[in-house]
Amino acid sequence: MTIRIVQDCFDPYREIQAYQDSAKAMTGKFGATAIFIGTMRDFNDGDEVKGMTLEHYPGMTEKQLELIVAKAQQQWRIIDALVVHRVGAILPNEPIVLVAVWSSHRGDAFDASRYIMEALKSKAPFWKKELLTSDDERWVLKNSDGYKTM
Amino acid sequence: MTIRIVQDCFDPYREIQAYQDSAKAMTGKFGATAIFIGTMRDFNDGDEVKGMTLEHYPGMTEKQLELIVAKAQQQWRIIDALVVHRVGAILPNEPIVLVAVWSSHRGDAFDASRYIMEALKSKAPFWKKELLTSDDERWVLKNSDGYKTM
Amino acid sequence: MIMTIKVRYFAGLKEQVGRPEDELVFTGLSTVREVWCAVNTDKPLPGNILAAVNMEYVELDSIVQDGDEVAFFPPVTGG
Amino acid sequence: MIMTIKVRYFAGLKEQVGRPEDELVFTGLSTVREVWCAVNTDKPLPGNILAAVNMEYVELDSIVQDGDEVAFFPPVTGG
Repeated sequence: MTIRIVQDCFDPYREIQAYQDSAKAMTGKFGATAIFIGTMRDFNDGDEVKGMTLEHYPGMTEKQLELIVAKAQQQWRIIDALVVHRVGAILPNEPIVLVAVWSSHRGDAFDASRYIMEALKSKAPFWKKELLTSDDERWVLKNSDGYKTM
Repeated sequence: MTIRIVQDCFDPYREIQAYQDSAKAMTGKFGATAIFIGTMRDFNDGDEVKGMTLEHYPGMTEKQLELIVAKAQQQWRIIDALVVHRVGAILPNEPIVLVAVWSSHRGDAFDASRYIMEALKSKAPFWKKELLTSDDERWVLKNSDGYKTM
Repeated sequence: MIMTIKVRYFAGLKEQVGRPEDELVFTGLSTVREVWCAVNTDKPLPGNILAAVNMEYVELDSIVQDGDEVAFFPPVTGG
Repeated sequence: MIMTIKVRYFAGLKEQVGRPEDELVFTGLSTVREVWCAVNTDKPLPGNILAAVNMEYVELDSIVQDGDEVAFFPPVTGG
């Protein structure tokens, strides 16, 4: 299980591939990989957004993410998990978060990746401040519920 | 929406990145990408497996996958979707299937990717024949239920 | 009326039947199940078999038309 | 008994408070809510605020200990 908070733009697909290649013990053992990638959009709440700053609480963020992944490991059969989250200045179309879960069973991979993502959204101390194209800045006030779909 | 049946080993992460790069219209518009990758394991039902042959019904496979993706589009807000599936001779640790869904909303991306994957498992005409390390061959008789977890 | 039906088999069923396809010519209305019986007189239709007509899933008692491609195969195991 | 508590603020709340942290020295038992009141005498505790002690979420009426790091922040918006 690896949790990384990164300042610079990252390539989620290279991260996953590199992690998988380095974890030799799981070669041939995992049948299912469920991945979620959150990417910065150029709009939000009806406004055009040209940038974002992501603040976090160093130490607590890692601690909460470790708790979340540990809880997922208790509930589902997970071989490995990788969580990468950006902080600092972010531009539209750049990845913000990556959650990848490897399992022998696809149901567990799906459930665990979604659980980690929803728990991260509600528990991990990150805060987004948006910079609009109008040059106004505003804090995002709350995250949406990821279980509610149309 | 793109559906591809491929004979040769593919790199799922390159496929996703290339697809995303080519779909310029979605740059900045998608906030959520949910991905599932099914990979060949080196064991199944208590036996060591050294290879697999994937047979399909050309024409019907594509038709069924198109129907599945169309149904997902009716149920959830999807910006784009990519499905890639191997056929022919496959070795352990090689990817078998890739499902990627791009959406503005993570709930829709999660739901739709899982729906497509489960429907593919129960409806798309593919059949696996395993080659065991004992050199015995056997057809896989049925797929597991992906909604049942421990 | 003379109808020509193409019958195809896949995977384990193809091995059991011993051939990938059949061509069947007959007259009058016929169901998918009757198509099986006409070309596999020695084998009852296996219980867990799936059937498609023109690449769409059908029930075994649905009616076939002239020129249809009827396929029989075991439960699918892709993904 | 003299207790030293570090108080931290994040995001929009840090801007409202006008500083990133406070240091508080006091005697006797105290709750997280009382910590807020002691260092923000002019501001009531906002209704939707979250609190953590030593980087773990706590209720506002939980008791703080000497050396604790108490943090206040708005609902989180990562991911």
